[in-house]
Amino acid sequence: MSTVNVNVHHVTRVEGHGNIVLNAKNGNIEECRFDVVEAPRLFEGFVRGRPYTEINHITSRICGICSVGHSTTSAMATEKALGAELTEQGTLLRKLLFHGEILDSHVLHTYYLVAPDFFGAGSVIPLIAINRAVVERALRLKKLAGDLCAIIAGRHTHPVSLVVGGFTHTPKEQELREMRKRLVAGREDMDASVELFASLDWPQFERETEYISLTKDDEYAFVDGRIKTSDGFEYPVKEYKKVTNEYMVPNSTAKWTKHNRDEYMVGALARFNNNFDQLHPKAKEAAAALGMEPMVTNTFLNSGAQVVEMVHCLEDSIRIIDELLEKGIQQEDPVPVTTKDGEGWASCDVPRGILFHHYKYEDGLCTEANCIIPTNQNYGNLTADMRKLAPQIIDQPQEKIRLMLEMLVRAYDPCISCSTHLLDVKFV
Amino acid sequence: MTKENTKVKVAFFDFASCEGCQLTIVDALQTHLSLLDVVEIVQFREAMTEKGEDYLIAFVEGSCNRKSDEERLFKIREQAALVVALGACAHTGGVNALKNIQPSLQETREYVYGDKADWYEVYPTRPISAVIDVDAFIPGCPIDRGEFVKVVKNVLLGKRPGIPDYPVCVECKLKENVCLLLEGKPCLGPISRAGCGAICPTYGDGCEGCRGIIPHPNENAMKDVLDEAGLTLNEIMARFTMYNAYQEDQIETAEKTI
Amino acid sequence: MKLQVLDKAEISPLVEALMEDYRVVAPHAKGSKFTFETVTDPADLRLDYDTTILPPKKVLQPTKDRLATFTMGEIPQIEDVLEVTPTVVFGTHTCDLKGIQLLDEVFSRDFDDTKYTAQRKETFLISIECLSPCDENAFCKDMGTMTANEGFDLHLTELDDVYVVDAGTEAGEELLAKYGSAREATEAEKQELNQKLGAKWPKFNYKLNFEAAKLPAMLEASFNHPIWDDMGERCLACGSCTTVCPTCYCFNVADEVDMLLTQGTRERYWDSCQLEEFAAVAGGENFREGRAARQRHRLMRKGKYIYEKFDELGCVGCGRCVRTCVAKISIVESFNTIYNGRK
Amino acid sequence: MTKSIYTPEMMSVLEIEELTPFEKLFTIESPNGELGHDPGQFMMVSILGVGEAPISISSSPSRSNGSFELCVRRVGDLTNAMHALESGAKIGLRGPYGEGFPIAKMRGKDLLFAPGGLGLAPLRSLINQVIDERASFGRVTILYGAKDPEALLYRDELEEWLERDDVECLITVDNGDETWDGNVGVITTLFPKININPRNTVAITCGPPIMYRFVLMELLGKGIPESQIYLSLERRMKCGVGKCGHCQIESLYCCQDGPVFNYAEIKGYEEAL
Ligand SMILES: Cc1cc2nc3c(=O)[nH]c(=O)nc-3n(C[C@H](O)[C@H](O)[C@H](O)COP(=O)(O)OP(=O)(O)OC[C@H]3O[C@@H](n4cnc5c(N)ncnc54)[C@H](O)[C@@H]3O)c2cc1C
Ligand code: SF4
Ligand code: SF4
Ligand code: SF4
Repeated sequence: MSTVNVNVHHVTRVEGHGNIVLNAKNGNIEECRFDVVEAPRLFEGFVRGRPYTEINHITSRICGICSVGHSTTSAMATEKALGAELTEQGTLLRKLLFHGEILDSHVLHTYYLVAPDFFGAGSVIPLIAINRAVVERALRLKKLAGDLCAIIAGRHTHPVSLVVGGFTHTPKEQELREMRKRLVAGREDMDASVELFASLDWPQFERETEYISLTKDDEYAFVDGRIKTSDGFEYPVKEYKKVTNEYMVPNSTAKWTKHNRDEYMVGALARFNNNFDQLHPKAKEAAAALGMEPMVTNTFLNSGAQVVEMVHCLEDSIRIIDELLEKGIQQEDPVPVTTKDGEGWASCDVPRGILFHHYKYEDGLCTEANCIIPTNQNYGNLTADMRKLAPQIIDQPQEKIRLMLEMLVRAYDPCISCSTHLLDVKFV
Repeated sequence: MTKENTKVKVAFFDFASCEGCQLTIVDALQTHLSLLDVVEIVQFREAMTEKGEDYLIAFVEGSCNRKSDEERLFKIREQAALVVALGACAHTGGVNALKNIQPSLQETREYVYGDKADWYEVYPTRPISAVIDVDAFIPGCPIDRGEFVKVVKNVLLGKRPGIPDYPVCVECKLKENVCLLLEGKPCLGPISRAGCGAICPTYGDGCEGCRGIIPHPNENAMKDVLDEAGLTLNEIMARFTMYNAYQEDQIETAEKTI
Repeated sequence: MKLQVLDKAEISPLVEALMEDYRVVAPHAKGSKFTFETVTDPADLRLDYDTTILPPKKVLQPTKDRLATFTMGEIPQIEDVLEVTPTVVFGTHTCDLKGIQLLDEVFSRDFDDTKYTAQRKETFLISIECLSPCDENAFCKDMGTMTANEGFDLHLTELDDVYVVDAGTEAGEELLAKYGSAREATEAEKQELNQKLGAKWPKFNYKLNFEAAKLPAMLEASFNHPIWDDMGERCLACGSCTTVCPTCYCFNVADEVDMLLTQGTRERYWDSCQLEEFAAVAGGENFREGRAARQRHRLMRKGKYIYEKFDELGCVGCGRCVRTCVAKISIVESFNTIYNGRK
Repeated sequence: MTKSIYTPEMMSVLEIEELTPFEKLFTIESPNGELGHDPGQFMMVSILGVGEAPISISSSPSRSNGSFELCVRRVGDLTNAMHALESGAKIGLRGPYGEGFPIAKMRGKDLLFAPGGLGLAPLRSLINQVIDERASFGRVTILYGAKDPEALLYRDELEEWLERDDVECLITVDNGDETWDGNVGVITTLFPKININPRNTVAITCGPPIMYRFVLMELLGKGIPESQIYLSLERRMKCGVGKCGHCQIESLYCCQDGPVFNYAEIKGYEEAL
């Protein structure tokens, strides 16, 4: 086949609208790109003028899948700006909630969005007929994750009680005990998950790149930390712009980023590569079962890294609950802010990678806002991957090319609707 | 009543939104897998690749944020016997409509996209009912799973969707929550549409009105009560607009600023 | 029966023993407030509570109550749900006791509401004497409910170290004999009791500027009083006042069906005359469209309508509606305003 | 175990007749051969899964034939579902409930019926009973108003009433059309056309809420004493037996004290009309 025209309008099983364009003539790639066609929503623009108490609840709505991530990062940035320091219990609950989010999002991605490709199904629904046990396990794990979020914050999508200064609700001791039991029982499903994903025939594709994530000395970093790149750089969160260096391209409502090279990758694989040592031993076992060991440079294995993180989050959730129970859970009100003016920034490594929120407040009202979303940071890398992968598969049937490219896009677990309101705003 | 071959075909579409409502539907399957016994999903881009065009019910998530999206809505309206607005963005414009009340839409656009602002098409946010006729809505940010299931059942039974017109306080009282307003914390419960099980007050945070305002609210009294709870005028207006900023008569003004 | 006494330390064992055979519902702390909950641990019981958010009527008329189950399809069939949970309500105040007496009348007069009455028959009431007003909003003294001679199975009055127990029914006596370890009250205890009951009286204040018995006549002349418009302006129509009221019993009925639309249940829910839809019918007519008319209806029911139908005033002076109203609408103030301004 | 007052009995729909595009007449098999109702009483009708609503019994006890009739307008959940039924279906019913028309007080009197629209449904029950016992009543006059010719209920019976010499029947429609050569105008335009002996006349009216005020003015204007005017009122009802509170008209319960009320007795109730 000499001429290939792949044009995937609105890639499915991803969050948000993106198109793949590939044109090749006589085996030469003429055009290969990923367009973000999501309607702009202008979050940073319209949060200006709103009270600080609202901001993390509004920015939660950037993304329904990683709303805990946005809400947490946003609240942290506001806390930094307005001088509220979380209690120990508040910090633990945030981490526990975040584990629920990672678990929920990764189950969604690996089971609902990625797995169907390996079973030759178009979605998880026909998968019920093909392998009901797998779907039921997925539903169970997702419910477990959702319920974990719910006892802390009311629900997973757009957490309610997560506010600036902590939480407006404290889970009951009984609820935590109950949840602990369920998490322990969930190990069985987790083992089965590792087994399932270890048995999949992952596409062979290697491209070395710069991996960027948060890092911490004493724990596998999700909430807060230092920025670390696999090319050997480290920055405090405050200097996030040294990493992101945003620029705009016309075919995308999202902003692109670059650091040491022309592109970099964020997400589960980046975290896995940068912070392998801090993973829970059981997560390391899972990695071994999946045949993964840093540096993993096969992008498709981002989903493998997600499975590893699922194990980590389950185990670490049990640990956090034990810690909370041991300390004794206290009824606490959110910590009040100490000032109404200030500037603050924060970062979390959300399911899809490193996320930054940055605000300025005057008299309690937001005057400047900047949010840099992981998917955005991945576009450069995704395009580079596509351009490397395309020539390797260009001789295959068009349908196969199309599927491989879609699978590649999906491997990033892109969250396109998030990524449509990002830009480096100059703070004055 | 509904046999295998008579499953109702439904499709899901998304416009400017966070896709949390569609995710909620995916989550509804955890507790209501039998949904798939009564409806056949022919399109659901967030969760599946298959794509059919012969749907009877269209669930539309998200608000219309640009002129070029209207065409897609018209097509959906043409095909579907029943168009259901799914979630706050589709129902009231949701948080997206906050941009409509910024002093200048053009300035807001430039704030985000700088000198490249014109690369990205945008117009004042509209709930989908401002673009096409909508037969029903499922409110909330996100929607409530249980309510989604209930609406599906009601529609299949030929009933009204069954979205309450009464305020959140009713559900809040029935749950015997300690009233936040009485503790001096802001809550929009007295004028916001119920159906969420008063989830926010139950989790200690005042209602933000994501399900829209009830018919004939006593807004003056609500302002007085919020004032009493210590909110500034700015904060009171912010509460009222968080999910309910869209107003038809503001569109023209907003359009002029672009 | 002779007055008996229970040592304070005997309350927990009594509750514990009752829990063997009954669902025991009693006041528990909820944040800064109290609610009636099913007891799982007698230690959680709070007999020192001021008032609860919802009245104990929820035991007899649950907020959501299954009336029937049915199957749909070709030959639809419906069946009553009349299962009953033997219950002891422990620690009701006397105003709420009176509220339950009124509900008993409402649900048995003319047509027997089997659902309510069946549960009522299996429900025992252990009330407790309030020795001081729960807060400034209660006006039980006006409504004659600050103490009770009847309506309870057992009635407790707290003395320094013991509770004096009075049995109002044979069933109550039997409960106490079977589950409690009471002994006869000593003379000293009887004296202390009398002293406590006497000392209680002046601690309670009259809140109405007139005798409650005058309410029906006074309201009769006030149908077009300007106060209703004033209340309508302030009222948010949130329905809280009726929801928390021990003498409000209005309900709605709705069917719920399973996913396959083959079977379902018929449920009744608490409803409120303050909600806009309450009196609306097809064709766009709403017989109490304005908030003013709805507020008037509420107060008229409490002071007049219920009296005319059931020979008892429809308010027991518990003060819950005043406490709960975020718009600070007070039934006491409203009645007083009408009284003060009458010709 | 005693049966709950709220649990309907399942009964068979024998026949469904389309009266107008919005109203259908349901013939339902009486449980024990006989419903035993008074004209003006109503049934609580259920379709399981959909809900319940009060519907007047439209047939006369004098013509029971082991069944009774309900005339139903399609306005909401239950009534829509009823319109979707086919004969043979089973629906739930409980009743009859409420105070019907005090027929004993009407014997020997002249009767003036003034139904508007669907208000004919409950009145037809009484009218047919009166016709069946024609000798015990004085003059019988029927003034019936409907929105348009299409909306006229019970056309066959209307013809019959028009043809009888012992019944005076006048019909009007608010909006006429080419098929209509009768009166055009609201129901009150019929009153000048009739001559009655007010002292001996009992008037009975039922219709949409706004109609009452105007019809009452005419009736009182004719000199009919307040105590000889009966109205059947509609309210929202959830139980039908005086518990749910929805139908309250001040201290009265429309379901128990009504739906038929004597004007003299309710005119002091400002919420009534
Ligand atoms: C004594 C009596 C006798 C009657 N006799 C008859 C009779 O003979 N024939 C007859 O056809 N009718 C009769 N009715 C009227 C009938 O009971 C009502 O029209 C009843 O509401 C129909 O029930 P439904 O479930 O079909 O309508 P519903 O679903 O209850 O809807 C009725 C109307 O109320 C409005 N409504 C109700 N709930 C809502 C909501 N949540 N949101 C928005 N709108 C709402 C709608 O506008 C709708 O048009 C009688 C009523 C009474 C009290
Ligand atoms: S907390 Fe809010 S919703 Fe609940 S009763 Fe109070 S005002 Fe109403
Ligand atoms: S509680 Fe107050 S505001 Fe709410 S309905 Fe009652 S009177 Fe109105
Ligand atoms: S009207 Fe108010 S004070 Fe009276 S019984 Fe009801 S809630 Fe208590």
